[in-house]
Amino acid sequence: MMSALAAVLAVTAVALTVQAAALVRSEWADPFVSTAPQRVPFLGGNEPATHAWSRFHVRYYPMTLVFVAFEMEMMFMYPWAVVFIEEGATALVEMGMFLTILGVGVVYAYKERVFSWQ
Amino acid sequence: MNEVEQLSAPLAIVVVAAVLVVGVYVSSVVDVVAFRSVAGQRLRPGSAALFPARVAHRLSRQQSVRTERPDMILRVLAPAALLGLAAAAVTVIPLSPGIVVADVGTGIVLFGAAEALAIVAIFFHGWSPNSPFALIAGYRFVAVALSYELLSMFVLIGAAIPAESLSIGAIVESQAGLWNVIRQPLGLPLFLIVSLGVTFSGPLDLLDSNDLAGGGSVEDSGMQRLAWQTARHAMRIAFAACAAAVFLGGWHGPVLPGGLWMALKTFAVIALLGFLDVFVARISAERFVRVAWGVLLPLAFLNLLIAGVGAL
Amino acid sequence: MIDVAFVVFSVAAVASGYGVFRVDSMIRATYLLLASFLNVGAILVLLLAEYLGVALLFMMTVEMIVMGLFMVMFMMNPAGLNPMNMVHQPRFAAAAGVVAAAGVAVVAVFADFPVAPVDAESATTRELGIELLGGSMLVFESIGVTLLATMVCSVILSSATGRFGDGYEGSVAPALEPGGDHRPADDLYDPDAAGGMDMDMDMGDMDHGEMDMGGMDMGGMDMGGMDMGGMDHGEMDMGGMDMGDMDHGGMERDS
Amino acid sequence: MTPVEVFVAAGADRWHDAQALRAHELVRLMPTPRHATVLLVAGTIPGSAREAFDRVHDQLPHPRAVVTWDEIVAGNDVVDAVASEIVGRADRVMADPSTSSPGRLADEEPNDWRGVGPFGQGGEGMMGGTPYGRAMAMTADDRDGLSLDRLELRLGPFLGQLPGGLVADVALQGEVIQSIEFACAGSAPFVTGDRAVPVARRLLWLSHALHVQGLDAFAVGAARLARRSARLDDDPGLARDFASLRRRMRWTGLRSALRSVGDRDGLDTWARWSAHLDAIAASLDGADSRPVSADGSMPITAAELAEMITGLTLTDAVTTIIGFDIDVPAMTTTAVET
Repeated sequence: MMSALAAVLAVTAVALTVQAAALVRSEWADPFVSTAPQRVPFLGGNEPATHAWSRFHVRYYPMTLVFVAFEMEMMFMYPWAVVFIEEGATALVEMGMFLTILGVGVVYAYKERVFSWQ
Repeated sequence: MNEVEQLSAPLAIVVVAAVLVVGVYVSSVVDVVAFRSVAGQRLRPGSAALFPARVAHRLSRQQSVRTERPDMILRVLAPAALLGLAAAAVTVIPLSPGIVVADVGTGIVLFGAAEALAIVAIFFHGWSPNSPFALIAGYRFVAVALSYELLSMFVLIGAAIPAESLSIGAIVESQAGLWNVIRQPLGLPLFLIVSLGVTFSGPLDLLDSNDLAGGGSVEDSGMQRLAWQTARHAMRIAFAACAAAVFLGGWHGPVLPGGLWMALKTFAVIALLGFLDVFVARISAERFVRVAWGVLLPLAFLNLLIAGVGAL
Repeated sequence: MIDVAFVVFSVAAVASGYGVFRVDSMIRATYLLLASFLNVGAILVLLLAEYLGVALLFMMTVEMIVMGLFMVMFMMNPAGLNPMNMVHQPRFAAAAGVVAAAGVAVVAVFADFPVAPVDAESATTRELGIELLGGSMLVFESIGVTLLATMVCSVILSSATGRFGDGYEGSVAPALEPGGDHRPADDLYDPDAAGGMDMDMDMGDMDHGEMDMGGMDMGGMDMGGMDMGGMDHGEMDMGGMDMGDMDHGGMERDS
Repeated sequence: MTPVEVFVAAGADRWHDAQALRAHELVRLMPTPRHATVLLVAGTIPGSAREAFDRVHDQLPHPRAVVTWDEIVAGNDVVDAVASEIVGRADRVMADPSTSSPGRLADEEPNDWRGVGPFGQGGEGMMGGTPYGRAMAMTADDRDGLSLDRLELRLGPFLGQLPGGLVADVALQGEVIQSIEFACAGSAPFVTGDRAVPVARRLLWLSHALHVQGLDAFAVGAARLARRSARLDDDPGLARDFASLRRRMRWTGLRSALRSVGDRDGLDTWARWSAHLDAIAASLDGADSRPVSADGSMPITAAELAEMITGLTLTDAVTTIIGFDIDVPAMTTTAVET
């Protein structure tokens, strides 16, 4: 198990490093320098008055809260899936109950129009 | 179950690099072929085959424009991390009988973690240039991503039920008799929707989309753009390979050797994703979120029920 | 080999945790915290808790994505374009940190832990599943109810409009003063606020800083639910929540 | 050969014509100048848009070249002539990057910030000053009770997703448009009630609109039909090929993407698209013997359109604007040499 995970880590690190190195090298070796007008974010020709980074109004934030609560439950499902056949109907009923309870939450959120924000 | 021998780290790197280099190239060619055939343009095999190389050559000589006060660390990290995560996702997928780069016992959890971290990388891509269109696209993508994330977990868990294991190798073994695409018919379509979301293409092309002048990529030129496209195609490879392994029986198949079956099935999924990308119009993020929670999530529940009842 | 990995991951976890308070950008701070968690997850894997470790990567990633959205939404100067100090009450915080770390270290070194070595080949995920469906069934199901309550509460608290229209209609909170409006002062429409003077602006933003704490608590609650798996991250959560104070810290430095 | 990536900076008078380039195999119109090698200038660039034009020019990455549509002397087919000029110019500049078109605007920061303020980044306090040359956005109230930052942007006139020459002052909170004002008199008509539009222009509108909805491959098909309809008056296959394009469009999910976006008087964007498509089909079938036909889409003024899209997300606003084939009123008449 350890050697497998070590291989995952090694592969990830190498891919990440190679790509990052290519980008950094191109930044350094770039014969052209970006001028001030060139650096202006593209808006069709005009300049923005302010930086784009701002207190961005995330319209869907209630959805993210429901998501976090729902996603928590997924962590129980992985071990559940592994023992499902072993435990048989017990597993089906228990998870059914669990998901029904959470399903109520999603239905409630849907009814409260958490998933639309326009 | 077959005894799988763990590849050493250097060999693992070589194998994954080979898979990704070939895969990214093939996936880019598929894009060209899909575009030209749908657009009704002439399709010369030689020209299509050289297309990605020519584009790469041109972009590598183009200036990488810097925006005003970008977050340079995240700007470099975004494509790098996306490629790294695609590579990580590829490692847990069995490529042929007895050959999996890293036979991790919790394969689908690791795959899911890579998918979740990919959301971070993609968000960085929208955030880092400090540009309004890119910022909006990045935030919009997160709304979509959080919605498809649940679907992907559900369908992969459904596939783990008959295998009694979280390892993708075991999931492939469990399909010796019947593939999951038949046992759990809702799984593959839902997973394809997730794949379109992760590669922000087709109906879920909400990141680098034309309605925001290129969205997250609006400020990318030269190497930046090349690196981002490479990482995007690598993600497509990872998801296509996962779909092939988890739903299409992986290396199971008659006559041909297992590795070839796996490659063919992966290619089929790549081609399908490529054509969907060209052929399907973008829908708005809000609409997808509503559909994902209101329709697709119940379908994922149903898929789990089918998988569970079928396994009993 | 494992010892070396342990040291590397621990140092990386602590270093990125420290970085959270040293960077100016909320996004960098959020994802440095995530980096810290990823390293903790790797340490869990080294402890042969493979599923818990990998699941921690997964969970913390999505939590931090959501936290990042809120951080940028409610913090002044979210990208740290003007440098600021993220630390509130630095001396007290440093002292508290040292004491807490020393306490944990003392426990780690002197406590008499039960010795129960895990076999690397044992199927911990399977055992977890059996436990979940057997002995801990009641706990498991009540977590479902808790999560439902979390969902309903978060919808009630965060959704401004719903089926029944504006959230302020219908249920009217008591006024802060007799005869006053039930809404908090900064929710009343104030035409001067938009283009007002800097002073007004800062006051408004401070209020939001406090609101933000509310949002953070939410996150904390959720993490609490998750922590069933590994209580030891409680402190990290606190670290995340402390950032709610950084507006004030920044202002101190400005003045 | 890979297609040359082109960004079009078009005045309102040539913007539709320039869309015809989508039909050409060796040219690809890109949504942003950062992706382009060649900047194509088409039509009249008014004096008020000169600075914007210069900035878009500078935003192209090196090596870059400029091609001016109106300078090209063409025989029968101006689109082919423009395309071959683009390919030639791109080849030359790629072969010798030192001939890349130099910057047109002075290399000056928008605000002096270096060394200003306690940390030398130009800012003061938490939110004040101009850190790195720009101010920070400030808060404003919003309909849901939060007061978060408001981004005020002037979009256009050379934006890939909007008609050429259209300038809009937009205030955004999140991705939602809080207010929008088009930079022309509010009563200026974007679509007049009884206008007559040649079928080629309608097809060019369709090509651009498909591009915005993420259907670039279909946009190529529409642009090719537009070129054919402009070339020959009686091309018998044209009506059939358009019907086939329309049939294939039915499978793209466009209907569900456009339905109930931009509702007005019971008509949504999909209804407006359908009216356009019906009008094209009628002209091509010859059922409508006039060379041009009435619009099917309703008349609308700038102020009405602005009111319609206030409160929509930016995406839906763009979709709504594109749903009308609008005539952008000229901002000023002074032409500027490019």
